[in-house]
Amino acid sequence: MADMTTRLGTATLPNPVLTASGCAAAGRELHQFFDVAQLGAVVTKSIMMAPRSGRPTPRMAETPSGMLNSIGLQGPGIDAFLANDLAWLAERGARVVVSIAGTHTDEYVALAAKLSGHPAVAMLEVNISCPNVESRGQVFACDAIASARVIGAVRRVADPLQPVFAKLSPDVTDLVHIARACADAGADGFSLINTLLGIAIDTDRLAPVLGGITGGLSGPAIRPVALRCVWQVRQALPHLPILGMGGIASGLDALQFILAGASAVSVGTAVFGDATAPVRVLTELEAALDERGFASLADAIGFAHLDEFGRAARLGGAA
Amino acid sequence: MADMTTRLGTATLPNPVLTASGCAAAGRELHQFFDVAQLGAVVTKSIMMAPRSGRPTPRMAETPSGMLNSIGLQGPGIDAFLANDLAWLAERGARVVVSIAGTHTDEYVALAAKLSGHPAVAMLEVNISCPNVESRGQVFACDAIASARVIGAVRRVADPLQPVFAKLSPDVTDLVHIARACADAGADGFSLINTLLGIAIDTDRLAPVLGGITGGLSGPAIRPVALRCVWQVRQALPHLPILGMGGIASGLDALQFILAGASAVSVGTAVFGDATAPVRVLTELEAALDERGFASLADAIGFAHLDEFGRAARLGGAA
Amino acid sequence: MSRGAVQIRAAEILSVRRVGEYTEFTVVAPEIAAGFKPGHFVAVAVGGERSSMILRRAFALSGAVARDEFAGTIQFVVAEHGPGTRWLVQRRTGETLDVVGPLGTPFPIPSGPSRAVLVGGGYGTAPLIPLARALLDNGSPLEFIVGAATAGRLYGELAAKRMVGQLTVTTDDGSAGEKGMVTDVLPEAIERVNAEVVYACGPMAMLQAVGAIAAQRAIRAQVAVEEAMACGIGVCMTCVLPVRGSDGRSRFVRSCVDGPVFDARTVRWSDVGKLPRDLVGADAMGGGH
Amino acid sequence: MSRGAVQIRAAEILSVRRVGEYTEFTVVAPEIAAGFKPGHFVAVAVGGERSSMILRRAFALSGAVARDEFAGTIQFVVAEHGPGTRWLVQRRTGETLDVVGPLGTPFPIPSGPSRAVLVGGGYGTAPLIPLARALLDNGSPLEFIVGAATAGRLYGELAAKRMVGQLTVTTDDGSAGEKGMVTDVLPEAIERVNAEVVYACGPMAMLQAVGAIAAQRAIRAQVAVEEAMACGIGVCMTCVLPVRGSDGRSRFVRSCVDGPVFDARTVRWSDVGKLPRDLVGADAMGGGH
Ligand SMILES: Cc1cc2nc3c(=O)[nH]c(=O)nc-3n(C[C@H](O)[C@H](O)[C@H](O)COP(=O)(O)OP(=O)(O)OC[C@H]3O[C@@H](n4cnc5c(N)ncnc54)[C@H](O)[C@@H]3O)c2cc1C
Ligand SMILES: Cc1cc2nc3c(=O)[nH]c(=O)nc-3n(C[C@H](O)[C@H](O)[C@H](O)COP(=O)(O)OP(=O)(O)OC[C@H]3O[C@@H](n4cnc5c(N)ncnc54)[C@H](O)[C@@H]3O)c2cc1C
Ligand SMILES: Cc1cc2nc3c(=O)[nH]c(=O)nc-3n(C[C@H](O)[C@H](O)[C@H](O)COP(=O)(O)O)c2cc1C
Ligand SMILES: Cc1cc2nc3c(=O)[nH]c(=O)nc-3n(C[C@H](O)[C@H](O)[C@H](O)COP(=O)(O)O)c2cc1C
Ligand code: FES
Ligand code: FES
Repeated sequence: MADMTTRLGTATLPNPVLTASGCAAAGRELHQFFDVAQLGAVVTKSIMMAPRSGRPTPRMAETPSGMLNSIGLQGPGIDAFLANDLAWLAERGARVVVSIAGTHTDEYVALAAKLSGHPAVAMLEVNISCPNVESRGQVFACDAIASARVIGAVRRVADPLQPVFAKLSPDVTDLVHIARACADAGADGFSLINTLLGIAIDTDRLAPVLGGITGGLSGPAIRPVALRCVWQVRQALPHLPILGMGGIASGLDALQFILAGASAVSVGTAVFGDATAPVRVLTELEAALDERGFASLADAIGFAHLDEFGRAARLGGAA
Repeated sequence: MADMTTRLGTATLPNPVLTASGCAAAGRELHQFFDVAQLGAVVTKSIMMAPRSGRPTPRMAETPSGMLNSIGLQGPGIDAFLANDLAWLAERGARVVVSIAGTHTDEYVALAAKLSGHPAVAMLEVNISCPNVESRGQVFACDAIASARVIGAVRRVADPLQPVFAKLSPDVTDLVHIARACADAGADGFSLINTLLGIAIDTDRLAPVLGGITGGLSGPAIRPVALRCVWQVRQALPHLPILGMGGIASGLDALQFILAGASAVSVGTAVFGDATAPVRVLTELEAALDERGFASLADAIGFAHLDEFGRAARLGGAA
Repeated sequence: MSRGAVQIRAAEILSVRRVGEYTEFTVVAPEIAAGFKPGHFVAVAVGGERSSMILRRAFALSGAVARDEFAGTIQFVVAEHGPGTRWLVQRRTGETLDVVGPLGTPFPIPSGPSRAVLVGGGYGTAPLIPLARALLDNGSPLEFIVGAATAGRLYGELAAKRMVGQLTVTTDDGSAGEKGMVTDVLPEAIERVNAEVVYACGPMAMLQAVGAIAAQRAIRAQVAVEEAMACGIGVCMTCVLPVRGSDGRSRFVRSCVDGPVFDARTVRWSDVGKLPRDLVGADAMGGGH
Repeated sequence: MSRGAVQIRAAEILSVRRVGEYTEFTVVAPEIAAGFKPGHFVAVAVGGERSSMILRRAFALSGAVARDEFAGTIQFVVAEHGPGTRWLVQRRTGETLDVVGPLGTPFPIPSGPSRAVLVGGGYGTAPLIPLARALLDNGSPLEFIVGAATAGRLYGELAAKRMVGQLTVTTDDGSAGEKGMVTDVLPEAIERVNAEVVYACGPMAMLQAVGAIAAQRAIRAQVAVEEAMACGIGVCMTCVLPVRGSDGRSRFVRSCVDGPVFDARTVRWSDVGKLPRDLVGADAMGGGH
């Protein structure tokens, strides 16, 4: 059986399948379906300093092989999160990737500081797909300078043992340019991708379906875009690990991301249709690697970029 | 029955349902399924000055509710197009939107000049999702200045009776910025949207599926993104008409685009699954408008942007 | 790992029956039947393998028979609404469904007898049938009101009639029972049975009206709401309602786990679909998704 | 409006039959049957309503009976390959399929007798069965070679045997007929019947080898290829092969309308999946999609 261990910067995870931020709350609800400590890690819903109500309903619209959401980062705020959610995850022995969000750089910094030293926190995922109040509401992730500023500031205050991953938006002209800016600012890796901005119109009400008008598109529909983003960033910055996501619902979907250059994957929207999707994806991925003669997950990461010689060298050990 | 007439700049079409460039060749093959003169117009495959071989195979990958294509603008060149395709369409009495593509501004200009004065040409659609050889292969549509340069140059030489529509790519940070630049350069309207850049990995061959590695994602999967683009451009530039497209497969899909602000729609990928899709969409759209009490298509254009007062005023004439 | 809901990937359809405009399913799902309480719902996958419909559809359980580990069954009722329910109503006996349940917080049932009125609108009567049975088992005197827009959209009148003597049927168009709405006859029913509590399930506007009538009489109303749900298990936050908490402050609360049954007094009906400024965390809003 | 292919949205499945590892469909499609010639294919929608699989799947017709306007049927054979064919092989008699056809350019059939060898690999034998019938009707002497990787993947040996005395069966693993490949026995078959032409359908590598053997003997090979197709009707340009034209210049040619049957000599087999520099318009490439 293939060695499934993976490394995301300084964090080593027993396997490469994680939940996706906002698609698993803080793991508690999924625990009735499987033991969340089985996963590579639980990625928690993006947390902010203060409690947030989120947007008015309707908050979702199903679309072909996908869905739009406009939750608006509803959450209890960092203190309640630490006391309830993180404590619960720590008790269960789960590894945790904490996703943090803010409306200005200082909020991200304060969150990173609060999380410093917490032993259950394997990594920080910095959700920069948030409107920057200091820049007329432009989303951080759409601007290289704003992205780099947040990532740099977080990296400086964050626990040195907690890798800092920048979660990027695909809604940009030049993803690699943003990724490079984050890398230069000290990002230890990338989470790719957040949702795509979309709209659905209700043809009965003759108005947008969502309370928030626009929403984030996720699910299998966006998988080709997500794979392209992983491919491009891997190509440009091969030394930095990628947590890939976007429409993963099976082990072969996950394998596509690994082959394109991801070191681990998050299973998001698929959980809504099948609560056990993360563990199922893990089992299927393991089998898929075995069938293809990979001795380890590490051997498969980025394999689709290799030319014939590189392939032969990598698979050298295999049958 | 609702009046289906629509106006795209100076062009008036009997109805708002068109084919999409690259998804109907030049109409001839579809003519065995329905009379192409029934459509608002036939939008032809993007044509360039010289014959083009297109990319090596495989050229497509099916993805969830979508597909990737990497055709690479295979085509016979403008002279053969005029002699064979356009002549055939003119004979059938079909209205034609000619999509033109180029690798530098001069090529677009030359194409517009060749098409000037041709009575069957109702409109030009300028496909600027092409690599600009004068700018290290950056796609025109990803750069406001390059986009505006092409559109301005085409508008200057094109037949004044032929509206010039800029076909934009969704793969940009700020679509409205690009649209505005095109509008300032003289665009008579917009075609929204071209495909999204994507990748699929073959998990048996452990390599990208497509010969061209990346491809363009189309089909129902991208509909929410397409609707968002139409919504944004309509909001920013309400005086300019939009030809909407991206995953339209039914009359209600088309209605979503109309309500979001499109004056007409192109049916692309849906043709591959159902050759009669364009005429079916037209029939269904007509019925949907009637059911909702719209006296005309024009009344429905952009309806989802209206507030309560605007709605009441627009629907005033209806039951 | 705590046990709550279970997923049955291939639950056999034991019967499919047309009931008026509805389709009633009986499905083999022993683990779900075992945990069933009135008010629970199930989430059913639709469209088959490789469907473009990626989310489950929610249906209130209209009954469950927890025979044994192999034969326990559940029942629910489907109104054809959009493509997901259209696919469902075309299923046939012997085929299988992928079902998750039991989900949600069920109706609170007093430990002793309690005089109650049950009010069902359309297929909303479905969860009230097993609720009535449970209340009757407690020795509770009941009134049952079953309403719908038109006769074909009534559900469960026969079952209700068989269990409870005091059944009132209403239809908006008068095609069956009394012409009018369930809320027209609710005050009298409350008086007749001298009700301590009203249980209701149906459209949101009906629940709000039922809540108001109960409030006027200073009795409780326990109502089962219906909000669009992406996950049904509490992880996505799509299904929220503005609900007043015991601390007096209102929050967006998940109807899939904290509901679908709510005390009607706590729901801020007029603010559904809005963002009331006094909601906890409303001050922090401004964007982001 | 010219008439060619037709779309039948609800073509009834008259029978579904397992044949070795394949599934053979007989479907009511009078308008398709009426236009059928050997080499034609159909494009079948898969996954049902709201499927995430938006493209049709192509299958060569293995026969057609053009009885009358109501009863004409077509036949094709499906090998389970991925999700689309998996869905198809689960269909049952009485259900309907959405089918477009007849599509493609069929095998050229000489007006008089012509000595021929037919070579089928796997389900590639399917279109050769009606072709053999047509050639026999012409009074053509035939040799038939049917091969596959293993016995279960042979198709049509019985039908072939019944029609043509001279049948050779090969399997790579020797589980049926001679151990080896169809191309091992092709030269002898050509000699036995003193063939003027070879007809073949099967995997690309087999077709290339058949073409080479025919070319060595200076006889023609008409081969039916299989390229991934998005539209099947000639509008999308996904299904192209590099083919040498009568003007000596090569172009990417659509296998769905200009094929799937090609004269093997004109196909540039070694350049399939490549972009040969001498292709018309290859000089203009550099990007764009
Ligand atoms: C707790 C609960 C119990 C329910 N009980 C029943 C029942 O017993 N019988 C019954 O017929 N229906 C019931 N519904 C409603 C049922 O879930 C919807 O009619 C169904 O989801 C519509 O799916 P569709 O594909 O046919 O329609 P579409 O409108 O195409 O659905 C599109 C999306 O919107 C969601 N959606 C649409 N309408 C509703 C709705 N009214 N409520 C929730 N989500 C919706 C769907 O789940 C889907 O994700 C219940 C809903 C909830 C939340
Ligand atoms: C002209 C022609 C005739 C054919 N005749 C037959 C036949 O008689 N019997 C039979 O079993 N199969 C036949 N095939 C192959 C058949 O079309 C594919 O096996 C089928 O499309 C695979 O679909 P899938 O969803 O099961 O597999 P997937 O691999 O999941 O399909 C994904 C996509 O790739 C395309 N694709 C995958 N493999 C092929 C292939 N080999 N050829 C073309 N497209 C492919 C599919 O159409 C689909 O769009 C024929 C193909 C062509 C082009
Ligand atoms: C309901 C919902 C809520 C989400 N919330 C967050 C969030 O709070 N923070 C974040 O970084 N991403 C959030 N996402 C994005 C996912 O983490 C993920 O990047 C995206 O959905 C693509 O993966 P998927 O297709 O597997 O869902 C959310 C997605 C969904 C569907
Ligand atoms: C096979 C294929 C070829 C295409 N070729 C072109 C083209 O030549 N020029 C162009 O502007 N758009 C081209 N497009 C994009 C479509 O015109 C359309 O913008 C896009 O596919 C979205 O619409 P749809 O989802 O309805 O297909 C092509 C799309 C496909 C699928
Ligand atoms: S539906 Fe996901 S939290 Fe309720
Ligand atoms: S499959 Fe579309 S042109 Fe051949």
